[in-house]
Amino acid sequence: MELMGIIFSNIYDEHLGEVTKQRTLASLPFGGRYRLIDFVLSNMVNSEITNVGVITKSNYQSLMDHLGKGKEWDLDRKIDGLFILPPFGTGQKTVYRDKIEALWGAKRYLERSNEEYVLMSDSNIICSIDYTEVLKQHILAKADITMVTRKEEIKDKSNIKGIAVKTNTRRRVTDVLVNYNRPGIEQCGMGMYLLKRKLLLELLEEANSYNLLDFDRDIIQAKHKKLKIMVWEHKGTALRIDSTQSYFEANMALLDKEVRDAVFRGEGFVYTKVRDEVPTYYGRKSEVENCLIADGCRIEGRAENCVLFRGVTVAEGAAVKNSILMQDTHVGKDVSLDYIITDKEVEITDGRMLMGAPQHQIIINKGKIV
Amino acid sequence: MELMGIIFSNIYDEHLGEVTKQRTLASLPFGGRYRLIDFVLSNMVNSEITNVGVITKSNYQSLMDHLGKGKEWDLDRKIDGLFILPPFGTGQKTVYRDKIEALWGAKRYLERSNEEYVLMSDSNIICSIDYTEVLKQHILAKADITMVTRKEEIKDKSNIKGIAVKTNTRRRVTDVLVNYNRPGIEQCGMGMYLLKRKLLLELLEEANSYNLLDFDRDIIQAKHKKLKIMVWEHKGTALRIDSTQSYFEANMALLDKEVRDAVFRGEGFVYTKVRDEVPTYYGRKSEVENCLIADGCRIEGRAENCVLFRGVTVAEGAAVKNSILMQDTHVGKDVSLDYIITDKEVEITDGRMLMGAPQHQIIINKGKIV
Amino acid sequence: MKMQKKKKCIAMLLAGGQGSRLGVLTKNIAKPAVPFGGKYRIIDFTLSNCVNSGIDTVGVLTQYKPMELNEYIGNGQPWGLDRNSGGVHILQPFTKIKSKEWYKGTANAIYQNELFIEQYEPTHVLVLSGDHIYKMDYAKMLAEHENNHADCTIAVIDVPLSEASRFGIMNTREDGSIYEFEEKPKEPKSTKASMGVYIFRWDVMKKYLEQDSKDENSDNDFGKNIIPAMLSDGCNMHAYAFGGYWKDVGTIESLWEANMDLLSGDSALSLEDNELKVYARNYDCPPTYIFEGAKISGAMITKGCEIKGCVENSIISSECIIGEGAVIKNSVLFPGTVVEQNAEVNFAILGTGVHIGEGAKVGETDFSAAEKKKQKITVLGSRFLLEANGAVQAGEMLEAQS
Amino acid sequence: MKMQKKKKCIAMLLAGGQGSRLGVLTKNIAKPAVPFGGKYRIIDFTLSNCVNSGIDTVGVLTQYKPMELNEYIGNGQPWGLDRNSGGVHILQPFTKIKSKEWYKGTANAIYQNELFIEQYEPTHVLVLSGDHIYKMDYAKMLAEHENNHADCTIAVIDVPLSEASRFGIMNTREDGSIYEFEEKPKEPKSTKASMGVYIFRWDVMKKYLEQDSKDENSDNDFGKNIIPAMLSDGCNMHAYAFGGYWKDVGTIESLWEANMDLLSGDSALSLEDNELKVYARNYDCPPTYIFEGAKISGAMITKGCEIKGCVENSIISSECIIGEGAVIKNSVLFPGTVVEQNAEVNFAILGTGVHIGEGAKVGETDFSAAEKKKQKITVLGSRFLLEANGAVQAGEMLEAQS
Repeated sequence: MELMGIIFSNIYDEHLGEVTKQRTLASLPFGGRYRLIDFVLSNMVNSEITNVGVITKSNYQSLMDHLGKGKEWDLDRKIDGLFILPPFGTGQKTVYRDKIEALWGAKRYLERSNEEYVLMSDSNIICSIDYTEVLKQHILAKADITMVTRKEEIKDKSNIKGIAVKTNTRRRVTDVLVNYNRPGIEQCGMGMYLLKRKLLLELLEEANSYNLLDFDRDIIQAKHKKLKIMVWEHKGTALRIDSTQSYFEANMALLDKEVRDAVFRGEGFVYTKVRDEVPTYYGRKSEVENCLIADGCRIEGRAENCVLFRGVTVAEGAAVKNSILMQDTHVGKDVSLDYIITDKEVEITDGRMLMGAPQHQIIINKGKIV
Repeated sequence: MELMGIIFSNIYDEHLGEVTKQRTLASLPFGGRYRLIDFVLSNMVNSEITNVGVITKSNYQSLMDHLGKGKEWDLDRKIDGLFILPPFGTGQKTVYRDKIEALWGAKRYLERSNEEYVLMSDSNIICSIDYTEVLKQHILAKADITMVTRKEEIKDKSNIKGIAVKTNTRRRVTDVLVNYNRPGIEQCGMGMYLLKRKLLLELLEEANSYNLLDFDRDIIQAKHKKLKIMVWEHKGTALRIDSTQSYFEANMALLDKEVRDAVFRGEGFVYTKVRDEVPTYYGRKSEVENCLIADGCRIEGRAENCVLFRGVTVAEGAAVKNSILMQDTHVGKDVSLDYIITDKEVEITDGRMLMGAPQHQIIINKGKIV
Repeated sequence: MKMQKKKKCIAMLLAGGQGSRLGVLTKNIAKPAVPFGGKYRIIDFTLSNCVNSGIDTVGVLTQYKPMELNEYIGNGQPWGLDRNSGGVHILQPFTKIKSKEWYKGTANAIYQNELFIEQYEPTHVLVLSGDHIYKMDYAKMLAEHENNHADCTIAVIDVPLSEASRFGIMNTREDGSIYEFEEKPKEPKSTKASMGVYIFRWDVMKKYLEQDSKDENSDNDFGKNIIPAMLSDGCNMHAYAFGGYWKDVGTIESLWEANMDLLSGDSALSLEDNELKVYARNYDCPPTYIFEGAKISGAMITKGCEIKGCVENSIISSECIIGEGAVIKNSVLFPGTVVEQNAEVNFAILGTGVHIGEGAKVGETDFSAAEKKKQKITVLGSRFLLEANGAVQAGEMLEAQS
Repeated sequence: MKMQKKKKCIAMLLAGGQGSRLGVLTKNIAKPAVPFGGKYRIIDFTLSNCVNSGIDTVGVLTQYKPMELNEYIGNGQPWGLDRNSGGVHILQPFTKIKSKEWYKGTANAIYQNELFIEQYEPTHVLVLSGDHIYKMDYAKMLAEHENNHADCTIAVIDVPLSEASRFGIMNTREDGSIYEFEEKPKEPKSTKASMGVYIFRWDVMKKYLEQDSKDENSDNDFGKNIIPAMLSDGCNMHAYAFGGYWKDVGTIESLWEANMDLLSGDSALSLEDNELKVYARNYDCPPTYIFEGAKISGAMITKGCEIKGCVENSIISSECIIGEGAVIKNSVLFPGTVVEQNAEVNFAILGTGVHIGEGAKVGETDFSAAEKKKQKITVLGSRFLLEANGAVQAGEMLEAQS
């Protein structure tokens, strides 16, 4: 009852291209049976957070379908629970442009909540974190804001607006670098901030009156001397999704047992929408190796180095390699696929051959028949 | 499983003025503890409808707060249940203008539903109807569309876009009058239509390709010869809310036992959001007569011919007459009110005197301190 | 295949008592399901306390007339206890491999449900009774329990010394640790009465329950057996002082008094306080209608009623009808009670669905005489029908013909 | 104060059987809670049938080892049965005024819960067993029941004449009305076997239950007492012919066969068919991972597994681990089973959490010999540990040391 959660569902959509055209980044399918938001939402639930607001902007029908009444996360509660916060919240006439405006739209919700602290998070990082630990450190260090960071190698091609920080030996932030792009290993922000709810409201009020928009730049960077901003370093595995390439690589990383164990067997379960699929059937002639396979598939052909989502079928004679096939993809007879990402409900007709490359996967849009 | 429901939450908002400025018509408080939508939604639930879509347009945060996860209506279901349909549903870029566009936005939801029939309804009529009876007649009469009507007296000042119909002896619609304004008793449409889901989708498809907007004019009126449109006449009580005056009168009508019994003791319970209020406390000096009083009030003064919503307080020495006090209105000491409508969380400070008139109630906006 | 999440503290609510001292009021329902305060049942207070204290897993131990209690609790939704992991569970006795055992004492009831507790791997178990009216934040007690590293913490309330011999009394040292427990002592050494609210470390409790189960001479009761055994073994046991309103409503007198306490302007049991809200199952009925000519003074009335007569210093539950000229004073009406016109009721508890005919009299209805002395409470069991102009004497307790 | 809505038809599911013929598999759990088909429990089929037939009120009658079944059913959410009005309710025996009665026969179990049924004022009551595997739309049966104005309708399935003497056989007239019921007749007159699925008019059923309860010589059983009594009184009783897959999984053999039926390309029990979907409680675990070098052929594997070895013609439940070089053939693995490397399993059912050590052998693992004749099924109870290189002979049934 001390900590509430806020999740941004739409930040960074534009970096993912086709796969986020009809959905929020938060509802992007991942890892065979999940959507990206499942990870941060499950982390919150596993950290005993029972009041979560999901800030939406556009394209959120698929997100609403996925979250439903919040039952799977045990958030269909009489008191608190899961709240989808539509745009135009607090008397706004236009959709928000950046995080501060997004939070401003959720002002009424923040005001009506009772928790002392807020944990805000983006939805594009796959990891397992116990936020109660972050809170413990936050209280112990008497911090104003605690940001979750991770030592990451910054590549010069990085196309995301990142934030990197320097700290003193007591983990207090001493310098903040926004849009940092110089290669090297840095303490990088994971888009997760913990602070008092009242402080957040004050900061929003102030930022709003100066018409400031960017939480990282206008609050974290601008105020890091005035406020005591501390770092909580996440030392475990984390997969950051900020481009199609990193989306592909993060899925493929799950074929490694260590990554799977870190992500799925961490602080608690990862919850997701239940589809009531039947178990997967492997035909008499199927050949499957190094694959992550969800329930509800029917595999008669060959699959190698793949992530297969719920309800995928691979017909006899087909060979699928190094590919991600989202929910209800149907692969016809004698099809050959290599480095392909199919969105939901794609059909690959008999005999087709499609080949991408390790650095350039071919994406087939939702519902296409190829 | 045969019948699904669609509720329009925003139609006619503009006729109600101040009280629908910050909320949909559907979420307008009514009768001490209800919102308008409770009546049509409860009718649906009591008619064994378990799949209901609520079409929203704007200002729907209060509606979402009220409906929550649908628990109170037993619609927080794993299979089907209650769905809030946000604007911009099916790839729309602008909010809808009229009913056909609104339904067009809900096309995907309609397509994915399994029920054979749809019952569509506005949310501005208070009545108790068993829709299974409407369905029975619809099937028996082999109708294409059945519309629920009621004999009503049309006054020339009526400011609503009404629909009136003429029928033959077998209740088939033979003539349709849109925006009908001539005084007299007519068979008036109650904004409720029952038809096959597939037929509705076909009609929408056709209307959309001709860019038609008005369900009453472009479908019911235009097609009443081609389609078999039948009337199901509701003979019981019904309160239509289409202006501030009719809103006031409908609330006051509840002080009549016959109206109350017709509305509240009809086909089933009227469900609403649970507030967990304490019982109402009547002070040693309270004087209360001819009032409808919800739970959670504290009355120390005098109340006569009033509807008091949950959490209202009337201090000692105050006298409230012919008024509607919405949730959490506080009436100070020695206040005198007559023909007043207070919105939620209004505070009338000690000693004030406010007087409206039978045909002109004074409305105090939400949260105001007077 | 772990089904449940680990919980720090779960609650076990003892709702099994037969409640025979409530007579006709518990003829068909378990005591915790008895209506209270107009829109509550007795158990609402304990369940709401759990929820308000952040405890989301509650086992309700019941075997006596559980039907209505089961229905009332349902899926736990009214208290927000409809959880995937945890939530409220009714625990009735079940068939073991060889024996079919009903619950014996309170300790045995918990012991029989050891497996239920184990699946949540709790560090602590909160043991509660289902027949007390109070609002309490158990989280504060739990914090003190943890700070003291106690094996068991027992909530106590200060009672007047003159009444202390009616309670189980805890004798404590200065640091709050308990050195002695006396059940209804003739010469009480302290005024700290046990409220029947215990927090145990589960590993310790388990050990003592197992030990106790093997003792054939034991009554398998917390107060009589478990607590004394722990004390004599030198377990670390503390008293937690609770300062608010607390009332055992096990008798007709105390049930009536607790209801009347709600009407005394500044009741310590502030229902309106949102900090520790009391939740109850909601029944869908319209607001209450007060007719012209009705007279209400110092009363609590909940929804769904129609009042034409006079109501004074009384509690009226939902869907009651009070006819013209009827007078209700100093009474508690359970849901669905009808009092026909010109009937008079004073110092009474009328059970669910009681029907008082026209002009009938219940209790001492010479009102001016009744004001002068404390009256005996008249009780009519649920669905009792009193014919027109009938009379029930003060202090009588009658049940409906079946 | 009516709590429940009136329902046209509610279901009463008899889940109380001790299931002793399933041996070690039902040592700690009730038969309906036994895993089936990789991700289901036996009861999922009946509960899903109810939901798919529009029946939203189900009473589950249980008294034997209800713990895990209770936990599994929980608030009914997995089947959409977490309803405010109706939903799924576990009905255990409870204390009546004077006697403490456990359920006797099937009819007595229902009779003891008469009050539960009454509160929904149902027109019809559907009586079901919790140990059959089938997908059925009861709504169609109910429609026929109503069209026939029947007092009771009994679902029947056509069985081979040679097997008919193992079943309760309904002898019917041309219009489907039943004139005779024979329990396991030596010379069956028809091949219409009762499926243990009955729809009764509640008013009629109630009368016969009351009558039966007074007969001290009665076994209080539907098949033995109620149905014959109704027939001899000339009640209007009809048979409803069901054409789909139906299997009583009361024995090890039939349980194994029903699992294997799922693997036969065109099983009549099409799980994938969305028309009558089978719901089950969901456990949160990641997708299954198939390692390089694994060989899978004709198998059903659900989520959370890690497969390195060879799986052929088998059903693997969630969170199983199959080591390198291990071979699983013609077997059913319950959840959480671990088979270490190079171990071999053939024609076996391995209970929940069984652990087979490296190189161990279960059942006839001379695979080429085993193919030639039908093998006896080997069964290991839940949490059985087989040490490395250990062996369990074909047809053995072993339980874990406790």
